[in-house]
Amino acid sequence: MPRPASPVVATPVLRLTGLGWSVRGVPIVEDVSFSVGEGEFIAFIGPNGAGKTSLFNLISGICPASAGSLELDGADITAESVHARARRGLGRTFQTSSLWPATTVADHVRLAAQAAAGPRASYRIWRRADRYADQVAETLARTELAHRADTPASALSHGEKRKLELAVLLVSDPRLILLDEPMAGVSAEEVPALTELIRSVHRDLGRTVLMVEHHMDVLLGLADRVAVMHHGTLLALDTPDAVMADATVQQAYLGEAL
Amino acid sequence: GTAGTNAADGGGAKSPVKVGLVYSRTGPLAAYGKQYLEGFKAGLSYATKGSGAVDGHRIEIEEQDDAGDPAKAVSAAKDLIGKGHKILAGSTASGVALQVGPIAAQNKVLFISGPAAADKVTGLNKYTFRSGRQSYQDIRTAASFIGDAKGSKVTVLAQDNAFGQANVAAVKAVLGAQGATVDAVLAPPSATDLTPFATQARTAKPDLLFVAWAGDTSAALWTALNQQDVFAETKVVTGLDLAASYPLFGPAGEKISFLNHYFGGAAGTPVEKAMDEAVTAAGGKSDIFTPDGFTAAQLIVHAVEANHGSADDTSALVKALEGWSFDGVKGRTTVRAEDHALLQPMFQVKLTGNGAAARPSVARTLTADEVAPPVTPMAG
Amino acid sequence: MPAAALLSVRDLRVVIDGLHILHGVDLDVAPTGVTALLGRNGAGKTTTVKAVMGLVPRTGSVRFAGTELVSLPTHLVVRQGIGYAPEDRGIFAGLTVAENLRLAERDRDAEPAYHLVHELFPELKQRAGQLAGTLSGGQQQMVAIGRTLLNRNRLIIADEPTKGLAPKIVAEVADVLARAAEAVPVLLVEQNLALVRRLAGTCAVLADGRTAHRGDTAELLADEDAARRLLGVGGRRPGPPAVTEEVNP
Amino acid sequence: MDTVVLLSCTGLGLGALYFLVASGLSLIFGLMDVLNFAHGALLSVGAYATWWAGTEAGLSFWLAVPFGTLVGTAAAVLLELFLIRPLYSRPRDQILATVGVGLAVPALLMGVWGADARPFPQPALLSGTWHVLGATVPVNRFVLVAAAGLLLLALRLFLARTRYGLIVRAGVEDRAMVTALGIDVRRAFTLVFAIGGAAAALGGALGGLYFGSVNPGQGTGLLIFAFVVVVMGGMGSVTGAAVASVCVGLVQQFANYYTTAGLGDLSVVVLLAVLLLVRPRGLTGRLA
Amino acid sequence: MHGSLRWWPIALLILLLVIPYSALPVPGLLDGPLGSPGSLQLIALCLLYGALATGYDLLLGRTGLLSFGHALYFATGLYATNLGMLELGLPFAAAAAFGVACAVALALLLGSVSLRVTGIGFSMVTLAFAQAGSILVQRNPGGITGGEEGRSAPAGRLPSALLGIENTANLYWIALAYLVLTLAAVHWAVGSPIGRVWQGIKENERRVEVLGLRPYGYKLVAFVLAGALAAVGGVVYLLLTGGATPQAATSDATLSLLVMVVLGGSGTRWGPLLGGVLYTWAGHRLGDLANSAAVADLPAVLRVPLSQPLFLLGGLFVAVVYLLPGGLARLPARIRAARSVRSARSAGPVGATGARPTGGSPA
Ligand SMILES: Nc1ncnc2c1ncn2[C@@H]1O[C@H](COP(=O)(O)OP(=O)(O)OP(=O)(O)O)[C@@H](O)[C@H]1O
Ligand SMILES: Nc1ncnc2c1ncn2[C@@H]1O[C@H](COP(=O)(O)OP(=O)(O)OP(=O)(O)O)[C@@H](O)[C@H]1O
Ligand SMILES: [Mg+2]
Ligand SMILES: [Mg+2]
Repeated sequence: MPRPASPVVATPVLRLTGLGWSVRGVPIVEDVSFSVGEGEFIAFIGPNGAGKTSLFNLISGICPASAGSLELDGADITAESVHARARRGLGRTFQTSSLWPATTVADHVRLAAQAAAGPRASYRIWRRADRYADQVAETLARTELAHRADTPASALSHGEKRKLELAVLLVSDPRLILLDEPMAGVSAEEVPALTELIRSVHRDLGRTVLMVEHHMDVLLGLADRVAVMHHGTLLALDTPDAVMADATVQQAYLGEAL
Repeated sequence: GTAGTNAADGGGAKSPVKVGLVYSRTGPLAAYGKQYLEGFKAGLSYATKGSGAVDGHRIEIEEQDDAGDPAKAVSAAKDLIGKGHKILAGSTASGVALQVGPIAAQNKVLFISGPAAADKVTGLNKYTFRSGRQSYQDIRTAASFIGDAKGSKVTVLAQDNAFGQANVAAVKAVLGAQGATVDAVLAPPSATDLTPFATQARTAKPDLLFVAWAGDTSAALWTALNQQDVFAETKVVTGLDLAASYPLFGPAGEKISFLNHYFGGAAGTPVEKAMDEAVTAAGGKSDIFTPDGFTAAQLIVHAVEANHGSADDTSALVKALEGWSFDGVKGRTTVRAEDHALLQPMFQVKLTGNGAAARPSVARTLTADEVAPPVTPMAG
Repeated sequence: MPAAALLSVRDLRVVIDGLHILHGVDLDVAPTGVTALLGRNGAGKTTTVKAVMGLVPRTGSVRFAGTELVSLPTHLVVRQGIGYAPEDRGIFAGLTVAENLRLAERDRDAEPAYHLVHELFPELKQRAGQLAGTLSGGQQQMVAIGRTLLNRNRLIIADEPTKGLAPKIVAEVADVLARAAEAVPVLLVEQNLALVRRLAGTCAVLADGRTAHRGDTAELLADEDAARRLLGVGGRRPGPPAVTEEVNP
Repeated sequence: MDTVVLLSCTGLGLGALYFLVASGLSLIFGLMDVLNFAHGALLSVGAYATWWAGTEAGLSFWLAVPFGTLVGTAAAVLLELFLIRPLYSRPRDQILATVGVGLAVPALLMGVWGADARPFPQPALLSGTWHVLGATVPVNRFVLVAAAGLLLLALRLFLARTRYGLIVRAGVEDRAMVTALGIDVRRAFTLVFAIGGAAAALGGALGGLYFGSVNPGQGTGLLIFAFVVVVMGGMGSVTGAAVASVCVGLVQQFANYYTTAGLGDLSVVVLLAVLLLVRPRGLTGRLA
Repeated sequence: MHGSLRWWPIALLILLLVIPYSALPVPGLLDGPLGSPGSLQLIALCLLYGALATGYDLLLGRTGLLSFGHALYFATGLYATNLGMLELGLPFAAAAAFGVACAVALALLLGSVSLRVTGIGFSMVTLAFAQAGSILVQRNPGGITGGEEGRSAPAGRLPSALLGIENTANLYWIALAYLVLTLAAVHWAVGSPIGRVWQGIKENERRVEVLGLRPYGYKLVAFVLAGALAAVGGVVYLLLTGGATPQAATSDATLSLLVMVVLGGSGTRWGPLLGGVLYTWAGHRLGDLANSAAVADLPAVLRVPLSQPLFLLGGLFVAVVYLLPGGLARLPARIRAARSVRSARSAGPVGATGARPTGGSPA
């Protein structure tokens, strides 16, 4: 499938303007600006400590921006809290999987579905909680977790945890998805399936995706554009081919192949 | 006389009189509870002349521990009443007495409160009596230290809690009425550093400083009063508690004028002698609240005797006790009919010696009338 | 070859909470160079290493340079001269980088080899005062490896030292390990087969809590069938559960 | 004027007492993450041991205090060995076990020596007063302040100059990993607990001096203020606890005296609530 | 086996319903026969505390909030109801409604303040507020609380069916009704959408936020609901003990609730109830054991500690924490697990030497 060499950003889903974050005067993310178009897939690469996770924390609101601004669908969300941003349709996963250890797989998805129905739905103390059965079943089937529905998260294998993170994300049907190293620690044999799942979310559902990943072969097959981060700044944002050919990237990130 | 011999004959056959004791066997007031129980046993044996029975009806005692907690006391009282006890006694703590009293009234059983000193127990209801003294009698004993109160200045040093507030009110009522100016230095009950309050008491320069203090900080208080040199210019009066507390006054002990409910050997009456012998024989030692137990037993035996060994009719028991006057441990003792106050002598006491060597001696005995509390209308 | 092994593990078994995790692992670590421990996710590599260190209850025999380790508590195992970089890095998040390193100083008589660590990872010198919990994943890995290089160890055990590292750092870590292995033998647990191919002379492969294969690394990786069968490269199969994941964001 | 001086001096003395009580708690909480509800029991053990040595056994006060501290330390070591250590993998249960000990030990003391306060030995040297700017201040307040200062210094030196502070802090995060660095972490934990216990017992012994008496509930009664001080100081910062102790002591002393109803402890409670709402990490801002 | 297990709550309820009509003696467990007033009073107290612990576990075990100030709401319900009758002259029912309303308002106010901090900070702020309440009650402001002596409930304003020993059964019914109410409320809430959010908050609060839910509001609901249940408990307590005493407001009271919950098993359906019942029963009966002739005859080394009920209680608690992690409610599961291990062990090969790990669970 041919990809546009330089996608036209018609309706930016996300726009960052001069975004920065520093801790006790030390800049961690500095002056990052870019726009993400509807349905786009951007992969982030960069050396360890470049600020990729920190950038995701800024976008999802876990860290407060100390400079610049952030727009989601044209609305300024710079000062909004984590949950307010999530309600606008921003979903994310974490670099180390972040789940409720004693909660079952199905209940994870159910709570996510409930949360997606708005905060009011969760206050309905007079209702029963066993709703959203269709959504849960569908999502579990899509992520191939149906056979683990009643297993608590702590008993899942690493790959399954990664899938469950995606399931929790998918059921709330976010507009914008942030994935932080979804392949880390996943064994070689599980990588293709997980890649396929992410691809289908992006391509079949048309979701906008930002992803941090060190597995080059994975991201080259997925991304429309690749962003390179270095020392907290955005070094380059271009098509995969162009980025891979860039000498600075070669030197700062990839190094010579093993 | 004859009743006693009859009892010996048919003792086993007649239905026993069940008396329930709800008192602090454990908890913070356990020492008082122990004295009370020893006194009660001595009193029972004294009043029944060693038979443990009235008119052939054995007096059976069932003890329950309240650990100083009113909720536990209420449960225990209900348990005892449910098991058919018509007479309850005990209540080491005022909080317990004030909670158990209404239960007794609701169930129409006789309740004889023990060492609990709260004035509110007097006149609480028709079924509640007391076998000890009340705060008001303490205050009147304190008042006796200044001969003519008119124009004199009295300061009350107390903790800002129910006990302290009640003492301030009582001093105002007693000495204020006699023309004294009364003011108060109130310290928070939780305050541990009492030096500033001691200086406050000194700068007030009263003729009489009445200290109403209970609890764990008393040693700190007396040290502070001594260090701030309060005794040089002021007569200091306070209550003398159980023997174990004498050393806590430290060097101040000899400079204080004590009012006292009772200490072992204070009264010098034949009844006291009987009590002391019985308590000593049982391995105990007479102390401040031993007479309260002794008197409770006397009251119970008298009420049951008046009803020929039956405790079934509570009103008759009450009637028998109201207005009864008898020779108690401390001397002539009267149950006032109107509000069930127990009129009894009180003591002015001096301590001689320091620390563990401190010994009390009676300076003056006040008659029951001299220290009688005012009549409170019966509440219910 | 096995006769001269530095570390030799025989019939190692581990049961946790009633779950049998290792059913008899045999393993020899050569007295020089890198020995690789391979296997699919959940095969029991990490558990084997932890059992050697005494971090999980174990039975069987673990002989290290003539000493039986199986009844020793962990700190005495380490004092035999074993440096350990665990899978999840074992960083003390609330301590600074410098404190993390200082904690690892062990030898009373020898100077800790800070020069070596700082030469390999200059970042750690710059970030000495930073709380280790705020380091990026790769920086944490540097601390973990740095700690094993600080003391004069007779064996280094590294459990997936390149997990989560940028390709460039992976290459650098490979260099570090290669250099370290010149002086100290290394037992390396690794998913990255390219790295294994480059470093490891001999290897052992675990499957389902047992040793499935032992031998020369190059031979194994050259034999495509065996590689697929033992390492699952290319094949597809759901992995067994892994319980040891942390859950904080 | 002299009232203010008196209140300041005695407030400092009270603060010193709070610090003596809280320092061990803070150390144990800060390093080991154990909220030690048995700390009050350790105080009482120290106080009773000192009292026993000073009266029943007839030792001089200057020998009784070290004896009491020693007994308290031994009690702390036993507590650590038999209760805290087996529960390291269950931090919440550790707290609960100490709650149980905190209930049982005062009850035991009450069973043996009765519920009533016992007069505490007061050496003549310390029972006098000093005149400071017109105020008559008891000497033992200065003794408390000096002891608290020395203790603060000693604890800071221990934490800064030895590896133990580091080991225990790391051990709280991940015990297994500390052992995997070749360190016998259990010994370090026991040592820290013993030091905390020693501080508590010393606090108990000097508290007896302060109150002039000992009773079984004394330690537990002080515990709540010790908690307040530890939290205000920033959860386990010993220096923070010292600052907070002084603040609490002074505020309480002045508020007790100048407000009509004696609002000392209420003002402390309000102070704590406000501080936590404004600075959730306490004065020194260590981990919350 | 599981079929029969599902029915035991109903069987238990039926048992509880017939107790007042039974004269069965249960020597050792109770002092008198089952239906006697003393036993009914004790069982009612046990049920009351079982319910209180269940309500408290809504915070501790279900939402992960360690509050040290729960007794404040219990005491507010207790005192406000009593004062409603004594000072405002309200009839009992109105006073009870007033008391619960006061507690709910207070929980709403203090909860919204203290939930602004998390972790041990939250525990300490709640402790501080409860301590302030306790001090206030003891201080006897304006003479209305009665200070350390407390105040007894005005018999005149209470329905006559609740007075007197012969009506102890009615108090028992009220306590039982309160228990059923609490269990129903807690179980219903936990099974509702908000209960699912609570569980999420307990296990990983940040993760809940990332889903778009603000934990604060949900925690506040839990706090107020638990406070309201505690307040109703306070009203029941007033009826059972006939008065309001300051012991109810102390931090020790909260600590006892904590002990009960842990004893039974926090976060489990029946654990807190079990813990509350056992703790209360032991608190009353251990005194009898401590004072029994068997103890009195022991040598002093044993007699002195054993005659202190609080020592026994503290020791018992330590033993439970030590030997029964997860509380009594998890005991059956643990036994089952132990059994399966033993059978697995005897089937599988047995290793020659064993070594215990030095650390706790590997990180
Ligand atoms: N709270 C903090 N305080 C101080 N420094 C921080 C903090 N959080 C992150 N950093 C620093 O910011 C830099 C960026 O970290 P970040 O986690 O964003 O890196 P990353 O690009 O995701 O790296 P990796 O690929 O290794 O995960 C690192 O150097 C890290 O040490
Ligand atoms: N503490 C534990 N409790 C229960 N099961 C465990 C525990 N630790 C490990 N396991 C299980 O033992 C098996 C082996 O785990 P181990 O971590 O040793 O695998 P690994 O080979 O290191 O895998 P990976 O490549 O994912 O790191 C897995 O199925 C895991 O779920
Ligand atoms: Mg990252
Ligand atoms: Mg592993």
